[in-house]
Amino acid sequence: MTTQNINGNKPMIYIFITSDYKDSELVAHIGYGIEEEGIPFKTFVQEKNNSQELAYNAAQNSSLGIGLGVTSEDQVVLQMAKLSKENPVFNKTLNSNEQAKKMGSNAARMVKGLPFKSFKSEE
Amino acid sequence: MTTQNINGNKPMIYIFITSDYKDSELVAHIGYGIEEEGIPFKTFVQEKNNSQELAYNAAQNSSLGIGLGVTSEDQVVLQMAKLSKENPVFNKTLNSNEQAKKMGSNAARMVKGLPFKSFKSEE
Amino acid sequence: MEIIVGVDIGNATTEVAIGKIEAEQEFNFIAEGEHQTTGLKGTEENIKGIMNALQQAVQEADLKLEDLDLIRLNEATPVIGDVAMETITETIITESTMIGHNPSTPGGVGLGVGKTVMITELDSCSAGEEVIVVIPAEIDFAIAAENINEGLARGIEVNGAIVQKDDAVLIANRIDKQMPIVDEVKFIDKVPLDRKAAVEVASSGGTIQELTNPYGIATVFDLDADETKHIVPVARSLIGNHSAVVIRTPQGDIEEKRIPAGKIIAFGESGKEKIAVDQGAEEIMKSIEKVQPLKDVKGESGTNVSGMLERVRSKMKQVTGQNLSDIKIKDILAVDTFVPQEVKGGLAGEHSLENAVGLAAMVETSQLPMQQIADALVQELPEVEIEIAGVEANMAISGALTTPGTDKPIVILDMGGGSTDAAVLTQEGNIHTAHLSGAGNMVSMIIETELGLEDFDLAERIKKTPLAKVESMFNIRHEDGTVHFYDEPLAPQLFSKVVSLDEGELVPIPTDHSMKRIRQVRRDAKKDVFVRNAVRALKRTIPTGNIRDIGFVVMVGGSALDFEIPELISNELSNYGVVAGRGNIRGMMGPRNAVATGLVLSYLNNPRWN
Amino acid sequence: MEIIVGVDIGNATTEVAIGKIEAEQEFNFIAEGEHQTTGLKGTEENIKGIMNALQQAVQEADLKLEDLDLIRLNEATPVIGDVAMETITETIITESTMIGHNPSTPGGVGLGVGKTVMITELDSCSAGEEVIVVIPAEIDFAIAAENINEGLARGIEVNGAIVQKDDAVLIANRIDKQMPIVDEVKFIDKVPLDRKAAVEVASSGGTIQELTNPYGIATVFDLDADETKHIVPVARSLIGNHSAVVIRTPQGDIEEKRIPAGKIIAFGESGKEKIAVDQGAEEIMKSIEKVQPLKDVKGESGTNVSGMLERVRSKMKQVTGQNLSDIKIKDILAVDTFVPQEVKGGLAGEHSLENAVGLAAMVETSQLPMQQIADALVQELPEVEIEIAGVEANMAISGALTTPGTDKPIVILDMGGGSTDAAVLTQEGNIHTAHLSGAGNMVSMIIETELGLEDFDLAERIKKTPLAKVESMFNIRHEDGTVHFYDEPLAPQLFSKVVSLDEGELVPIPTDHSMKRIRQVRRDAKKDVFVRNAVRALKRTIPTGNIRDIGFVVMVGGSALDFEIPELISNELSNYGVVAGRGNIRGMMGPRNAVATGLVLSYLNNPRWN
Ligand SMILES: Nc1ncnc2c1ncn2[C@@H]1O[C@H](COP(=O)(O)OP(=O)(O)O)[C@@H](O)[C@H]1O
Ligand SMILES: Nc1ncnc2c1ncn2[C@@H]1O[C@H](COP(=O)(O)OP(=O)(O)O)[C@@H](O)[C@H]1O
Ligand SMILES: [Mg+2]
Ligand SMILES: [Mg+2]
Repeated sequence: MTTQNINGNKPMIYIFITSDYKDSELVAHIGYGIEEEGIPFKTFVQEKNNSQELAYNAAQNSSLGIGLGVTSEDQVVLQMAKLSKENPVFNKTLNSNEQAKKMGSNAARMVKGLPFKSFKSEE
Repeated sequence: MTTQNINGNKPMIYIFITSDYKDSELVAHIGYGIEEEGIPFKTFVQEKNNSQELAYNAAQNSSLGIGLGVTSEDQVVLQMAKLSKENPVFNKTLNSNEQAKKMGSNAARMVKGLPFKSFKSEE
Repeated sequence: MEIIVGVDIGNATTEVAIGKIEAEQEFNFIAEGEHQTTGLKGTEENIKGIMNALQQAVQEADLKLEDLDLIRLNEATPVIGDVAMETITETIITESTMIGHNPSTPGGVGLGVGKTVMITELDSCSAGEEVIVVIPAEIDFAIAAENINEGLARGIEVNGAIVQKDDAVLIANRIDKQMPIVDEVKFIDKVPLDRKAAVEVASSGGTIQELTNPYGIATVFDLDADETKHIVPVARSLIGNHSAVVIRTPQGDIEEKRIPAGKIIAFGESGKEKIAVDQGAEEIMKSIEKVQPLKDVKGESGTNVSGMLERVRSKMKQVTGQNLSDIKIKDILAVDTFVPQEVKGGLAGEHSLENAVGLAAMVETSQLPMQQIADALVQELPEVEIEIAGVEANMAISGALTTPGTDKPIVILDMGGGSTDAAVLTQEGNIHTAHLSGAGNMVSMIIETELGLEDFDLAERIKKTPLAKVESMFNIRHEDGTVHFYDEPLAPQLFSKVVSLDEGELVPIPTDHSMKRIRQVRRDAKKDVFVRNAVRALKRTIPTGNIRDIGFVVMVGGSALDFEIPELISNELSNYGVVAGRGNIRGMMGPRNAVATGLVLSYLNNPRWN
Repeated sequence: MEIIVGVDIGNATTEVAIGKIEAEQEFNFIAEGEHQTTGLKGTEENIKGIMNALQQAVQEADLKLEDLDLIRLNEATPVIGDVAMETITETIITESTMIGHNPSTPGGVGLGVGKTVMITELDSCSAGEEVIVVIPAEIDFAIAAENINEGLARGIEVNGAIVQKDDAVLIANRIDKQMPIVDEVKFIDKVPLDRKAAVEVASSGGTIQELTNPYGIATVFDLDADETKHIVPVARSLIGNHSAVVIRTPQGDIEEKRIPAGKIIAFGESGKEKIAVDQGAEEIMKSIEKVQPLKDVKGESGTNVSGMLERVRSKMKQVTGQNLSDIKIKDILAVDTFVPQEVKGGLAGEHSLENAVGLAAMVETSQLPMQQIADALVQELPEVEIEIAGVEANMAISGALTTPGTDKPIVILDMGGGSTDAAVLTQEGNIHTAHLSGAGNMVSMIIETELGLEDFDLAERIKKTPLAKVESMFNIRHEDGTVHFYDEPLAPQLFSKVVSLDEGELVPIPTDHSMKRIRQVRRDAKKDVFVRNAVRALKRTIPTGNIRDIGFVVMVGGSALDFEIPELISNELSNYGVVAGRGNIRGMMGPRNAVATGLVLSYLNNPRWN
């Protein structure tokens, strides 16, 4: 696994995705949720893998220790660097762009130490 | 550089030392300072290097992101994972075991978010 | 007689003490027992709890139930207390004149003024017009930003935006001009259009300065002196906000109105007083004082308060079988508190802390229902002599005096769940008692209300244990600032939460309140109830009414176990030169077992030798 | 006359406003200028600051100094204010009877009781003896642990330890029995040996429960009722501690004593009042009230307070040349505050918050030293007409009324650095003024004292800007809870510090106080001085003394720029139905330039056409 710490030490959330999600709206909306909360992030295309692995690797590489993994069937995992691979923070199949945006918000809120957005009330 | 994360994800401060410091009282006292503050730590013997490199590597490997490096002439560096190698938190030549203990305390206090102990008033 | 047992049936807990007469003049306490009181105190259901507590005690003493010689029951005069909460104010925004919900991620910075225009209507604006765009959820933020840029390019002075979704930063990052943007405005359709509006967002970490100043709003809307007077409540309500919107709707207003909450009538020896609950706790207590000593209290039907007053009466009827008309309410404690409520007419789900009154009431009776319990016990334990012993207050004093360092003149403060009971033993050896409403249950009710918990058990937990904040997956920070690290990661759902520490277990508190706020609410609730009642109790039991005329105050009962309450009370009483502290019955039991211990000791003062 | 200039020389700031008469009835303000006042207000040194401010203004107006037609100076009546702090209590521990410094890393947990024994003397103890070992710095912690284990193995009941170095956890981790250990006891040699002692350490995040309870100490030391009375101050002083030690020294005590701080004598029309400063601010203000209106105030020589009272007199003499005996102190503001001090007789450098009194005093004079300044200005600008225009209060009112939304009856509150000046314009058009001591400098002095800063500039900075805590190398958390991330890492010395946000710069505050505490101190200081003085000022200027008789309060001056002070005052005044807020001179200058603006406007009301 390569360390893609191109931006030096600037603190960022990392999103690792498989190539089929390269231009997906879903991933873009995860990014929007993080952007609205004011935390920097970067998306990387990785070799085929399950989202749990992707999220875990993203979290290890992220200087903030927060990572997301997205792969087939809109399965998204939110992970923190110190948790075990099998027990991530969130493991969810996303149903909409709004949900993706909330997932992004929650990733950023982990960094900010704020309560998560609930997935219950949908627009 | 090998990842000696033997203890899984248990959060610890890492102390990287060169072999000449293997049983040194100085290093033991750094450990005593950390132990008094109630933070776990582990010491690893590394290949010959300057303390800035040792501390930097220790910090990257430490799950708490805090590392110390000790090498020849009692030169000790306290480092944090996100800082650049050239700008560690502390870079000090230690004069006594008491100073080593304070350095350890300060490493632990970085984790706990508490003010550092001053090196001015010596016992 | 050799094995003497004292049994104290409390409202919440049944306690037992076993003493053994080793030889003439030689006596030892050999065991204790404790169990939750089963059923209402004073009813036959109590037997179960008594038997449980006895079993515990005999086991500890390595005895059997048959070995007991005498069981003495407290001559308990039932005291039943209850609490109710009444909200007495509401906040109403009229004509959608302001938005003050303070979203966590507004966009841009500064003060922007213009006419409110739906973003879809931006086309119809001309160059030079000053506008505030309104952006509903249907409009994608990227499209919205494009539209704003097009408008700016055409020369329209877009000076700010009001957005329905959480999109302010996204929009701010994509437009060509810096402007303040307030988002998460739930009811965007209620934003008045074609009106002058001001949007303000403070710089990072700061508070808005213009819209909280009546003259700032006057400048923006060119108001005259009278219109400026009218706008004061709006400005004041926004103090402390990081962002806000004010819209020029001349009749628009934010008002705090009193909610009629019925009256209570306090009957005293000398007359009666009628007081509206919405006048607040201070007025209620003043009225009560005027007619002391209280003979009864009635409420206006249909209110929470009257419902509660009738509830205590029914519970007592259950215990004693008396007519409801013969059951009198002898004490009231009212406490001013706050309850978070949604603001009426708000555009974004704004909340406000409304005034509320917490009321505790108490009934007592001189009836003695203990005989039926004694009879039932005789059935259970035919080989043991059962008797109803002395007055509860005397037993409490006797037990409390086994606390090292105590002496008369002394006041025992028994702080339970439903009532606070006090007994004084004067220098001359006289005993006076008083029962007051307001105790552990009221404290928990206030905590539950002020934090908007809707969970009494959680409130009890918050009351009893210190707080901590989960800072990372491996550490918590206690309310005293110290940090505790765990070897294993904590459950993800605990992350960032304020938790209650329950014997090493972390119980998350499901609100957005900061740890500092929860701590403040917890301590204030304890002060408002128990420090208040400690002083009231002392003034009522001490014959001179002067607290300086006693030397010692001993706190017993479940609420005396609290880690903060005894200190809060001793702090208050330090002004009066009294020694005050948590009891330590027999130098080892802490604040528990006072009455049970007293029951055994009082036999020894008057033994019947076989 | 075409270009009219108003020049206002304040104690701290000199302000300038330039107006241009375009045509008959047509007039515009065209520029402003501002500079720090050079020298004491009313002396010739002021010229420098005036010229600087004028330069700024003419540059903004695209003019030259020669283009100016008329300069109007304020008819300033000098007001000089100063502040002083007096500590009035001290805390003394006698006979080394307790240790309460609450170290951050004690060891073990629980309550341990025993006789104090130097660890080197442990050998001479016998099996079954209950001891508390005392461990000085010379003993290495590993050796100490060994010795304790040896003692335990021999059957000695070692129940706790008192340690000089920060070694409690290290020792606790190496001994065979869990026991409470208190460390960082600096003066270990003062620990009384061969005495019964109790050591208590609470569980993680909790507070000690036994040694804060007089009956708990009574249990441990088997005290009688009188001895328990005596121990109450010790128990109280330990409330909130995580650990503590109490040693049985029968005469030992912790006492808070008053420190004599001299008297002040207040002379009024009707008589005089003598009051001891150590009585506290409330008593001082009561005494002052009795002799209102004040004619003069004198202090007992040798105290901080009297030194300050004479200082204001000398400063005024510098300005006006009057005899000291003709210079009278016309107002005093006393504020109760706290100063952290080391406890006398403490064993571990314990600190305690002692009571202190902050005192502000003010002198004013009816002398008008402005003529010499006018003359000097004529020298500098021979082509410009210079005149001393109207009374300062009138100019302030005139300027303040350019704030949108204002009307008479109105009070102007000019909140500066050394004094708070008020002027009322009644409905009938009458003007009344008052000068009060206590303003921005007093707020900063209180902040400096309560936080133990010994740095007035830092206190000023803390006063003026919101706080943040550096949470990591890349982010800070603002006092409002919001988080700000940086691209580049912050300097390591900022880590974990509370910082003051000064225009994007993070200035570390070199104390151990929490952000919450610093914020509380900041806001309380502002309330104690300015909310207090706002009410005093209104009551003194409004003819009826009833605040409800005016409609508008406008706050101007440097302290009105403060991000919190106007809100704190408007909150207080909301009870009186007044419109209160920060001024906005000419709808654009904020709270600045009121007098300068008024000077120009007053010419227009009475122009002299060339
Ligand atoms: N550890 C504790 N801390 C604080 N309050 C407690 C604790 N244990 C019990 N309580 C409170 O004590 C009250 C019950 O007191 P108790 O003396 O058992 O009642 P009663 O005298 O009516 O039997 C309840 O309000 C309960 O919340
Ligand atoms: N931005 C600010 N926030 C809070 N206080 C301020 C600010 N700027 C100046 N001050 C305070 O204003 C006071 C000086 O006020 P000023 O009106 O200039 O004095 P004067 O009227 O005596 O010339 C000082 O106490 C200073 O600390
Ligand atoms: Mg937002
Ligand atoms: Mg320690």
